[in-house]
Amino acid sequence: MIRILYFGFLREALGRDSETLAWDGGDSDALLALLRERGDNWAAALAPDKVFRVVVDREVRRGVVAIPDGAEVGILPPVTGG
Amino acid sequence: MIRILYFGFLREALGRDSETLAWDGGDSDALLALLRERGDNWAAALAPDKVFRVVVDREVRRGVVAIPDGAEVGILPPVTGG
Amino acid sequence: MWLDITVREAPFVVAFEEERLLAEAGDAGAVVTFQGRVRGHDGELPLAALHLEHYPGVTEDEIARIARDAQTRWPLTACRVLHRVGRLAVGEGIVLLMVASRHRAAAFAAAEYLMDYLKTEAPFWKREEFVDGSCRWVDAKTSDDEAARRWEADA
Amino acid sequence: MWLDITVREAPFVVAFEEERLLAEAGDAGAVVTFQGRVRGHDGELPLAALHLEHYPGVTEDEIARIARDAQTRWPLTACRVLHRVGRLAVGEGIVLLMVASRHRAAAFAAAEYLMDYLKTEAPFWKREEFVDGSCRWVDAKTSDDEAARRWEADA
Repeated sequence: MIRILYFGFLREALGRDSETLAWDGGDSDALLALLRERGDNWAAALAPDKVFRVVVDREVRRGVVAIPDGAEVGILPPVTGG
Repeated sequence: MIRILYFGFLREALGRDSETLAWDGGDSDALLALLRERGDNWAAALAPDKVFRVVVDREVRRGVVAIPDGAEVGILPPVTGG
Repeated sequence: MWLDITVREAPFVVAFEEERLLAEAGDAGAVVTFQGRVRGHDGELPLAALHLEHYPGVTEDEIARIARDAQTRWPLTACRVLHRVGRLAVGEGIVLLMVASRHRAAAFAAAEYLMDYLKTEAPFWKREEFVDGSCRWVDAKTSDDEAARRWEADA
Repeated sequence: MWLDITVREAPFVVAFEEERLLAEAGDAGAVVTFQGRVRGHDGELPLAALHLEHYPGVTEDEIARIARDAQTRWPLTACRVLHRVGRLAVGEGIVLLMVASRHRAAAFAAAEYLMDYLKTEAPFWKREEFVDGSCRWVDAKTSDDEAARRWEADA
Protein backbone atom coordinates (compact mmCIF):
# COMPACT_ATOMS: atom_id res chain seq x y z
CA MET A 1 0.00 0.00 0.00
CA ILE A 2 1.16 3.50 -0.75
CA ARG A 3 -0.33 6.87 0.14
CA ILE A 4 -0.59 9.36 -2.75
CA LEU A 5 -0.92 13.14 -2.20
CA TYR A 6 -2.09 15.42 -5.01
CA PHE A 7 -1.24 19.13 -5.12
CA GLY A 8 -2.27 22.28 -6.96
CA PHE A 9 -4.70 21.90 -9.87
CA LEU A 10 -4.42 18.10 -9.65
CA ARG A 11 -6.77 18.04 -6.65
CA GLU A 12 -9.55 19.61 -8.64
CA ALA A 13 -8.76 17.83 -11.89
CA LEU A 14 -8.74 14.44 -10.16
CA GLY A 15 -11.42 15.18 -7.55
CA ARG A 16 -9.28 14.19 -4.56
CA ASP A 17 -6.50 15.38 -2.22
CA SER A 18 -5.08 11.94 -1.58
CA GLU A 19 -5.73 8.23 -1.85
CA THR A 20 -4.40 4.88 -0.69
CA LEU A 21 -3.36 2.43 -3.39
CA ALA A 22 -2.31 -1.21 -3.43
CA TRP A 23 1.32 -1.33 -4.62
CA ASP A 24 3.53 -4.18 -5.74
CA GLY A 25 6.63 -1.98 -6.03
CA GLY A 26 8.04 -0.09 -8.99
CA ASP A 27 9.18 3.42 -9.81
CA SER A 28 7.49 6.78 -10.32
CA ASP A 29 7.09 6.21 -14.06
CA ALA A 30 5.25 2.94 -13.37
CA LEU A 31 2.94 4.70 -10.90
CA LEU A 32 2.17 7.52 -13.35
CA ALA A 33 1.48 5.00 -16.13
CA LEU A 34 -0.90 3.11 -13.85
CA LEU A 35 -2.78 6.28 -12.90
CA ARG A 36 -3.03 7.50 -16.51
CA GLU A 37 -4.83 4.28 -17.41
CA ARG A 38 -7.75 5.31 -15.22
CA GLY A 39 -9.24 7.42 -18.02
CA ASP A 40 -8.87 10.45 -20.26
CA ASN A 41 -9.07 13.03 -17.47
CA TRP A 42 -6.32 11.19 -15.55
CA ALA A 43 -4.16 10.92 -18.66
CA ALA A 44 -4.68 14.63 -19.38
CA ALA A 45 -4.09 15.86 -15.83
CA LEU A 46 -0.98 13.68 -15.41
CA ALA A 47 0.47 14.34 -18.90
CA PRO A 48 4.29 14.58 -18.78
CA ASP A 49 4.30 18.40 -18.96
CA LYS A 50 1.81 18.58 -16.07
CA VAL A 51 3.94 16.56 -13.65
CA PHE A 52 6.84 18.55 -12.33
CA ARG A 53 8.12 16.00 -9.84
CA VAL A 54 7.22 12.89 -7.88
CA VAL A 55 8.40 13.13 -4.27
CA VAL A 56 8.76 9.91 -2.26
CA ASP A 57 8.72 10.10 1.54
CA ARG A 58 9.31 13.87 1.35
CA GLU A 59 12.81 13.45 -0.10
CA VAL A 60 13.18 15.54 -3.25
CA ARG A 61 15.04 13.74 -6.05
CA ARG A 62 15.05 14.55 -9.73
CA GLY A 63 13.85 12.22 -12.47
CA VAL A 64 12.50 8.72 -11.98
CA VAL A 65 12.44 7.53 -8.36
CA ALA A 66 11.84 4.14 -6.74
CA ILE A 67 8.63 3.83 -4.69
CA PRO A 68 8.83 1.26 -1.88
CA ASP A 69 5.76 -0.26 -0.28
CA GLY A 70 4.41 1.94 2.49
CA ALA A 71 5.70 5.17 0.91
CA GLU A 72 4.10 8.60 0.91
CA VAL A 73 4.14 9.78 -2.71
CA GLY A 74 3.56 13.45 -3.55
CA ILE A 75 2.62 14.20 -7.15
CA LEU A 76 3.58 17.81 -7.88
CA PRO A 77 2.38 19.84 -10.84
CA PRO A 78 4.65 22.68 -12.09
CA VAL A 79 5.30 25.05 -9.20
CA THR A 80 4.19 28.70 -9.14
CA GLY A 81 5.47 30.22 -5.91
CA GLY A 82 7.43 33.36 -5.06
CA MET B 1 36.72 86.09 -10.93
CA ILE B 2 35.68 82.50 -10.35
CA ARG B 3 34.95 80.59 -7.17
CA ILE B 4 36.63 77.17 -6.87
CA LEU B 5 35.38 74.44 -4.51
CA TYR B 6 37.58 71.47 -3.62
CA PHE B 7 36.17 68.12 -2.47
CA GLY B 8 37.32 64.91 -0.82
CA PHE B 9 41.05 64.42 -0.37
CA LEU B 10 41.77 67.58 -2.40
CA ARG B 11 40.88 69.76 0.58
CA GLU B 12 43.60 68.23 2.68
CA ALA B 13 46.11 67.85 -0.12
CA LEU B 14 45.68 71.52 -1.14
CA GLY B 15 45.05 72.93 2.34
CA ARG B 16 41.79 74.65 1.42
CA ASP B 17 38.06 74.10 0.87
CA SER B 18 37.69 76.86 -1.69
CA GLU B 19 39.26 79.95 -3.17
CA THR B 20 38.51 82.93 -5.41
CA LEU B 21 40.63 83.31 -8.49
CA ALA B 22 41.04 85.99 -11.16
CA TRP B 23 39.84 84.50 -14.45
CA ASP B 24 40.19 85.66 -18.05
CA GLY B 25 38.00 82.87 -19.42
CA GLY B 26 38.89 79.43 -20.74
CA ASP B 27 37.91 75.85 -20.16
CA SER B 28 38.38 73.30 -17.40
CA ASP B 29 41.62 72.00 -18.92
CA ALA B 30 43.07 75.52 -18.87
CA LEU B 31 42.08 75.93 -15.21
CA LEU B 32 43.61 72.60 -14.22
CA ALA B 33 46.83 73.45 -16.09
CA LEU B 34 47.00 76.80 -14.29
CA LEU B 35 46.51 75.19 -10.88
CA ARG B 36 49.06 72.45 -11.55
CA GLU B 37 51.69 75.14 -12.15
CA ARG B 38 51.45 76.18 -8.51
CA GLY B 39 53.89 73.46 -7.46
CA ASP B 40 54.56 69.75 -7.16
CA ASN B 41 51.87 69.05 -4.58
CA TRP B 42 49.28 70.80 -6.81
CA ALA B 43 50.47 68.88 -9.86
CA ALA B 44 50.31 65.61 -7.91
CA ALA B 45 46.90 66.23 -6.27
CA LEU B 46 45.36 67.38 -9.57
CA ALA B 47 46.98 64.71 -11.77
CA PRO B 48 44.59 63.51 -14.51
CA ASP B 49 43.68 60.28 -12.67
CA LYS B 50 42.89 62.28 -9.52
CA VAL B 51 40.34 64.57 -11.15
CA PHE B 52 37.07 62.78 -11.82
CA ARG B 53 35.11 65.78 -13.08
CA VAL B 54 35.00 69.56 -13.16
CA VAL B 55 31.48 70.86 -12.47
CA VAL B 56 30.62 74.42 -13.53
CA ASP B 57 27.69 76.17 -11.86
CA ARG B 58 26.48 72.83 -10.49
CA GLU B 59 25.65 71.47 -13.97
CA VAL B 60 27.26 68.08 -14.49
CA ARG B 61 28.78 67.63 -17.94
CA ARG B 62 31.37 65.14 -19.05
CA GLY B 63 34.78 65.99 -20.40
CA VAL B 64 36.17 69.49 -20.93
CA VAL B 65 33.76 72.30 -19.99
CA ALA B 66 33.81 76.06 -20.58
CA ILE B 67 34.22 78.22 -17.45
CA PRO B 68 32.64 81.68 -17.76
CA ASP B 69 33.63 84.58 -15.55
CA GLY B 70 31.72 84.52 -12.27
CA ALA B 71 31.28 80.75 -12.31
CA GLU B 72 31.29 78.36 -9.35
CA VAL B 73 33.71 75.57 -10.25
CA GLY B 74 33.71 72.30 -8.31
CA ILE B 75 36.79 70.12 -8.69
CA LEU B 76 35.81 66.52 -7.91
CA PRO B 77 38.21 63.67 -7.18
CA PRO B 78 37.08 60.10 -7.98
CA VAL B 79 33.83 59.41 -6.11
CA THR B 80 33.45 56.76 -3.41
CA GLY B 81 29.80 56.81 -2.32
CA GLY B 82 27.18 54.13 -1.89
CA MET C 1 25.69 31.60 7.52
CA TRP C 2 22.65 32.25 9.66
CA LEU C 3 19.65 30.75 7.86
CA ASP C 4 16.00 30.96 8.85
CA ILE C 5 13.11 29.66 6.76
CA THR C 6 9.42 30.01 7.54
CA VAL C 7 6.27 29.07 5.65
CA ARG C 8 3.11 30.38 7.31
CA GLU C 9 -0.21 32.13 6.85
CA ALA C 10 0.49 35.18 9.01
CA PRO C 11 1.74 38.41 7.40
CA PHE C 12 5.34 39.51 7.77
CA VAL C 13 6.67 42.72 9.30
CA VAL C 14 9.78 43.74 7.40
CA ALA C 15 11.19 45.88 10.22
CA PHE C 16 11.03 42.97 12.66
CA GLU C 17 12.65 40.55 10.22
CA GLU C 18 15.32 43.09 9.35
CA GLU C 19 16.25 43.62 12.98
CA ARG C 20 16.66 39.86 13.51
CA LEU C 21 18.74 39.46 10.36
CA LEU C 22 21.03 42.38 11.14
CA ALA C 23 21.66 41.00 14.63
CA GLU C 24 22.96 37.78 13.02
CA ALA C 25 24.57 39.16 9.88
CA GLY C 26 27.99 39.88 11.37
CA ASP C 27 30.15 42.34 9.47
CA ALA C 28 27.83 42.60 6.47
CA GLY C 29 28.16 45.69 4.31
CA ALA C 30 25.22 44.85 2.05
CA VAL C 31 21.67 43.70 2.67
CA VAL C 32 19.35 43.00 -0.25
CA THR C 33 15.65 42.48 0.41
CA PHE C 34 13.04 41.24 -2.02
CA GLN C 35 9.32 41.50 -1.36
CA GLY C 36 6.79 39.90 -3.64
CA ARG C 37 3.29 41.33 -3.33
CA VAL C 38 -0.13 40.43 -4.72
CA ARG C 39 -0.82 42.56 -7.78
CA GLY C 40 -4.31 43.80 -8.51
CA HIS C 41 -4.45 42.57 -12.09
CA ASP C 42 -3.57 39.57 -14.18
CA GLY C 43 -3.71 40.91 -17.70
CA GLU C 44 -6.99 42.86 -17.85
CA LEU C 45 -8.82 40.93 -15.15
CA PRO C 46 -9.09 42.58 -11.70
CA LEU C 47 -7.86 40.26 -8.97
CA ALA C 48 -9.26 39.99 -5.43
CA ALA C 49 -6.71 37.62 -3.90
CA LEU C 50 -4.29 34.77 -4.40
CA HIS C 51 -4.59 31.41 -2.70
CA LEU C 52 -1.26 29.71 -2.04
CA GLU C 53 -0.71 26.15 -1.01
CA HIS C 54 2.44 24.12 -0.52
CA TYR C 55 3.83 20.71 0.50
CA PRO C 56 4.61 21.09 4.22
CA GLY C 57 8.05 19.86 5.19
CA VAL C 58 9.18 19.42 1.61
CA THR C 59 8.90 23.16 0.98
CA GLU C 60 11.12 24.12 3.89
CA ASP C 61 13.70 21.46 2.94
CA GLU C 62 13.78 22.65 -0.66
CA ILE C 63 14.24 26.27 0.35
CA ALA C 64 17.06 25.27 2.71
CA ARG C 65 18.72 23.34 -0.10
CA ILE C 66 18.45 26.34 -2.43
CA ALA C 67 19.86 28.66 0.24
CA ARG C 68 22.81 26.35 0.90
CA ASP C 69 23.46 26.18 -2.86
CA ALA C 70 23.59 29.98 -2.85
CA GLN C 71 25.98 29.93 0.10
CA THR C 72 28.46 27.77 -1.86
CA ARG C 73 28.46 30.37 -4.65
CA TRP C 74 28.59 33.62 -2.69
CA PRO C 75 29.96 34.51 0.79
CA LEU C 76 26.67 35.15 2.59
CA THR C 77 26.50 35.92 6.30
CA ALA C 78 22.72 35.65 6.77
CA CYS C 79 19.65 34.62 4.85
CA ARG C 80 15.96 34.85 5.76
CA VAL C 81 13.13 33.42 3.67
CA LEU C 82 9.52 33.86 4.71
CA HIS C 83 6.87 32.60 2.32
CA ARG C 84 3.18 32.94 3.04
CA VAL C 85 0.40 30.50 2.18
CA GLY C 86 -3.39 30.69 2.40
CA ARG C 87 -5.59 33.51 1.07
CA LEU C 88 -3.59 36.68 0.37
CA ALA C 89 -5.54 39.79 -0.65
CA VAL C 90 -4.32 42.28 -3.25
CA GLY C 91 -1.49 44.39 -1.86
CA GLU C 92 -0.43 41.84 0.75
CA GLY C 93 3.10 40.46 0.86
CA ILE C 94 3.63 36.94 -0.52
CA VAL C 95 7.33 36.38 0.03
CA LEU C 96 10.10 38.15 1.91
CA LEU C 97 13.71 37.33 1.14
CA MET C 98 16.66 39.01 2.88
CA VAL C 99 20.30 38.28 2.11
CA ALA C 100 23.33 39.80 3.85
CA SER C 101 26.89 39.69 2.58
CA ARG C 102 30.06 41.70 2.86
CA HIS C 103 29.68 43.16 -0.59
CA ARG C 104 26.76 44.21 -2.71
CA ALA C 105 27.45 42.17 -5.84
CA ALA C 106 27.23 38.93 -3.85
CA ALA C 107 24.07 40.03 -2.03
CA PHE C 108 22.29 41.01 -5.26
CA ALA C 109 23.35 37.85 -7.11
CA ALA C 110 22.33 35.55 -4.26
CA ALA C 111 18.95 37.26 -3.87
CA GLU C 112 18.18 36.88 -7.58
CA TYR C 113 19.38 33.28 -7.58
CA LEU C 114 17.21 32.44 -4.58
CA MET C 115 14.13 34.06 -6.10
CA ASP C 116 14.67 32.34 -9.45
CA TYR C 117 14.91 28.92 -7.79
CA LEU C 118 12.14 29.66 -5.33
CA LYS C 119 9.88 30.29 -8.31
CA THR C 120 10.90 27.15 -10.18
CA GLU C 121 11.78 24.54 -7.55
CA ALA C 122 9.95 25.14 -4.27
CA PRO C 123 6.58 23.34 -4.10
CA PHE C 124 4.13 26.25 -3.98
CA TRP C 125 1.01 26.58 -6.09
CA LYS C 126 -1.03 29.72 -6.69
CA ARG C 127 -4.70 30.07 -7.49
CA GLU C 128 -6.08 33.43 -8.56
CA GLU C 129 -9.39 34.68 -7.15
CA PHE C 130 -10.89 37.37 -9.37
CA VAL C 131 -13.25 40.08 -8.17
CA ASP C 132 -16.13 38.34 -9.96
CA GLY C 133 -15.56 35.33 -7.68
CA SER C 134 -14.10 33.02 -10.31
CA CYS C 135 -10.86 31.17 -9.63
CA ARG C 136 -8.03 29.90 -11.81
CA TRP C 137 -4.80 28.03 -11.13
CA VAL C 138 -1.76 30.00 -12.24
CA ASP C 139 0.29 28.34 -14.98
CA ALA C 140 4.03 27.96 -14.48
CA LYS C 141 5.86 30.58 -16.50
CA THR C 142 8.46 29.66 -19.10
CA SER C 143 10.23 32.95 -18.25
CA ASP C 144 10.76 31.69 -14.68
CA ASP C 145 12.36 28.47 -15.91
CA GLU C 146 14.61 30.49 -18.18
CA ALA C 147 15.57 32.79 -15.31
CA ALA C 148 16.52 29.77 -13.20
CA ARG C 149 18.44 28.09 -16.02
CA ARG C 150 20.73 31.06 -16.57
CA TRP C 151 22.52 30.15 -13.33
CA GLU C 152 23.36 26.65 -14.52
CA ALA C 153 25.94 27.95 -16.99
CA ASP C 154 27.81 29.49 -14.05
CA ALA C 155 27.82 26.32 -11.98
CA MET D 1 7.28 56.88 -11.49
CA TRP D 2 7.26 58.27 -7.97
CA LEU D 3 10.80 59.40 -7.19
CA ASP D 4 12.15 60.73 -3.91
CA ILE D 5 15.80 61.53 -3.22
CA THR D 6 17.28 62.64 0.09
CA VAL D 7 20.84 63.32 1.23
CA ARG D 8 21.07 63.94 4.95
CA GLU D 9 22.91 63.17 8.19
CA ALA D 10 20.02 61.58 10.08
CA PRO D 11 19.63 57.77 10.10
CA PHE D 12 16.93 56.09 8.06
CA VAL D 13 14.11 53.87 9.30
CA VAL D 14 13.44 51.23 6.68
CA ALA D 15 9.87 50.51 7.85
CA PHE D 16 8.92 54.19 7.50
CA GLU D 17 10.47 54.47 4.05
CA GLU D 18 8.86 51.24 2.94
CA GLU D 19 5.41 52.39 3.98
CA ARG D 20 5.80 55.61 2.00
CA LEU D 21 7.07 53.78 -1.07
CA LEU D 22 4.32 51.15 -1.04
CA ALA D 23 1.69 53.88 -0.78
CA GLU D 24 3.01 55.34 -4.04
CA ALA D 25 4.10 52.20 -5.86
CA GLY D 26 0.74 51.43 -7.50
CA ASP D 27 0.24 47.87 -8.67
CA ALA D 28 3.82 46.78 -7.99
CA GLY D 29 4.42 43.06 -7.56
CA ALA D 30 8.09 43.41 -6.67
CA VAL D 31 10.04 45.63 -4.29
CA VAL D 32 13.82 45.36 -4.08
CA THR D 33 15.64 47.11 -1.25
CA PHE D 34 19.36 47.61 -0.89
CA GLN D 35 20.99 48.74 2.34
CA GLY D 36 24.65 49.60 2.52
CA ARG D 37 26.10 49.56 6.02
CA VAL D 38 29.41 50.53 7.59
CA ARG D 39 31.57 47.43 7.95
CA GLY D 40 33.87 47.02 10.92
CA HIS D 41 37.01 46.27 8.94
CA ASP D 42 38.90 47.42 5.92
CA GLY D 43 41.30 44.59 5.25
CA GLU D 44 42.82 43.82 8.67
CA LEU D 45 42.37 47.25 10.19
CA PRO D 46 39.45 47.72 12.61
CA LEU D 47 37.28 50.65 11.63
CA ALA D 48 35.48 53.03 14.00
CA ALA D 49 33.45 55.05 11.52
CA LEU D 50 33.16 56.46 8.03
CA HIS D 51 32.95 60.16 7.25
CA LEU D 52 30.94 60.98 4.15
CA GLU D 53 30.79 64.27 2.35
CA HIS D 54 29.13 65.33 -0.88
CA TYR D 55 28.46 68.24 -3.24
CA PRO D 56 25.07 69.59 -2.12
CA GLY D 57 22.65 70.17 -4.96
CA VAL D 58 24.84 68.41 -7.50
CA THR D 59 24.46 65.10 -5.67
CA GLU D 60 20.67 65.17 -5.68
CA ASP D 61 20.60 66.17 -9.37
CA GLU D 62 22.98 63.35 -10.31
CA ILE D 63 20.95 60.76 -8.42
CA ALA D 64 17.77 62.00 -10.09
CA ARG D 65 19.44 61.73 -13.50
CA ILE D 66 20.57 58.16 -12.73
CA ALA D 67 17.07 57.22 -11.53
CA ARG D 68 15.45 58.64 -14.66
CA ASP D 69 17.97 56.69 -16.77
CA ALA D 70 16.86 53.55 -14.96
CA GLN D 71 13.22 54.43 -15.59
CA THR D 72 13.83 54.52 -19.36
CA ARG D 73 15.23 50.99 -19.20
CA TRP D 74 12.79 49.28 -16.83
CA PRO D 75 9.11 49.94 -16.01
CA LEU D 76 9.50 51.22 -12.44
CA THR D 77 6.57 52.50 -10.42
CA ALA D 78 8.50 54.01 -7.50
CA CYS D 79 12.06 54.71 -6.47
CA ARG D 80 13.46 55.98 -3.18
CA VAL D 81 17.12 56.88 -2.61
CA LEU D 82 18.33 58.02 0.80
CA HIS D 83 22.07 58.58 1.19
CA ARG D 84 23.60 59.68 4.46
CA VAL D 85 26.55 62.01 5.00
CA GLY D 86 28.57 63.01 8.06
CA ARG D 87 30.11 60.62 10.59
CA LEU D 88 28.61 57.12 10.41
CA ALA D 89 29.70 54.59 13.04
CA VAL D 90 30.28 50.90 12.32
CA GLY D 91 26.96 49.10 11.79
CA GLU D 92 25.06 52.22 10.77
CA GLY D 93 23.26 52.45 7.45
CA ILE D 94 24.93 54.48 4.70
CA VAL D 95 22.50 54.20 1.83
CA LEU D 96 18.96 52.94 1.39
CA LEU D 97 17.63 52.24 -2.09
CA MET D 98 14.12 50.94 -2.78
CA VAL D 99 12.76 50.16 -6.22
CA ALA D 100 9.23 48.98 -7.05
CA SER D 101 8.15 47.44 -10.32
CA ARG D 102 5.49 45.07 -11.62
CA HIS D 103 7.97 42.24 -12.01
CA ARG D 104 11.00 41.08 -10.10
CA ALA D 105 13.54 40.99 -12.93
CA ALA D 106 13.03 44.73 -13.59
CA ALA D 107 13.22 45.62 -9.89
CA PHE D 108 16.45 43.66 -9.37
CA ALA D 109 18.10 45.01 -12.51
CA ALA D 110 17.14 48.62 -11.75
CA ALA D 111 18.39 48.36 -8.15
CA GLU D 112 21.77 46.99 -9.26
CA TYR D 113 22.02 49.61 -12.01
CA LEU D 114 21.27 52.41 -9.55
CA MET D 115 23.79 51.17 -7.01
CA ASP D 116 26.51 50.73 -9.65
CA TYR D 117 26.03 54.30 -10.90
CA LEU D 118 25.57 55.71 -7.41
CA LYS D 119 29.02 54.31 -6.59
CA THR D 120 30.71 55.68 -9.72
CA GLU D 121 28.88 58.92 -10.63
CA ALA D 122 27.30 60.55 -7.60
CA PRO D 123 29.62 63.06 -5.87
CA PHE D 124 30.19 61.38 -2.50
CA TRP D 125 33.56 60.93 -0.81
CA LYS D 126 34.36 58.57 2.07
CA ARG D 127 37.03 58.90 4.70
CA GLU D 128 37.77 55.97 7.02
CA GLU D 129 38.30 56.57 10.74
CA PHE D 130 40.16 53.65 12.33
CA VAL D 131 39.88 52.67 15.98
CA ASP D 132 43.43 53.97 16.55
CA GLY D 133 42.16 57.44 15.56
CA SER D 134 43.94 57.62 12.21
CA CYS D 135 42.01 58.61 9.08
CA ARG D 136 42.35 57.77 5.40
CA TRP D 137 40.42 58.76 2.29
CA VAL D 138 38.95 55.76 0.50
CA ASP D 139 40.29 55.19 -3.00
CA ALA D 140 37.83 54.74 -5.85
CA LYS D 141 37.57 51.05 -6.74
CA THR D 142 38.27 49.78 -10.22
CA SER D 143 35.69 47.03 -9.55
CA ASP D 144 33.00 49.70 -9.12
CA ASP D 145 33.87 51.28 -12.47
CA GLU D 146 33.72 47.87 -14.10
CA ALA D 147 30.36 47.17 -12.49
CA ALA D 148 28.98 50.43 -13.88
CA ARG D 149 30.47 49.86 -17.34
CA ARG D 150 28.74 46.52 -17.84
CA TRP D 151 25.48 48.42 -18.31
CA GLU D 152 26.85 50.46 -21.21
CA ALA D 153 26.88 47.45 -23.53
CA ASP D 154 23.10 47.15 -23.00
CA ALA D 155 22.38 50.82 -23.74
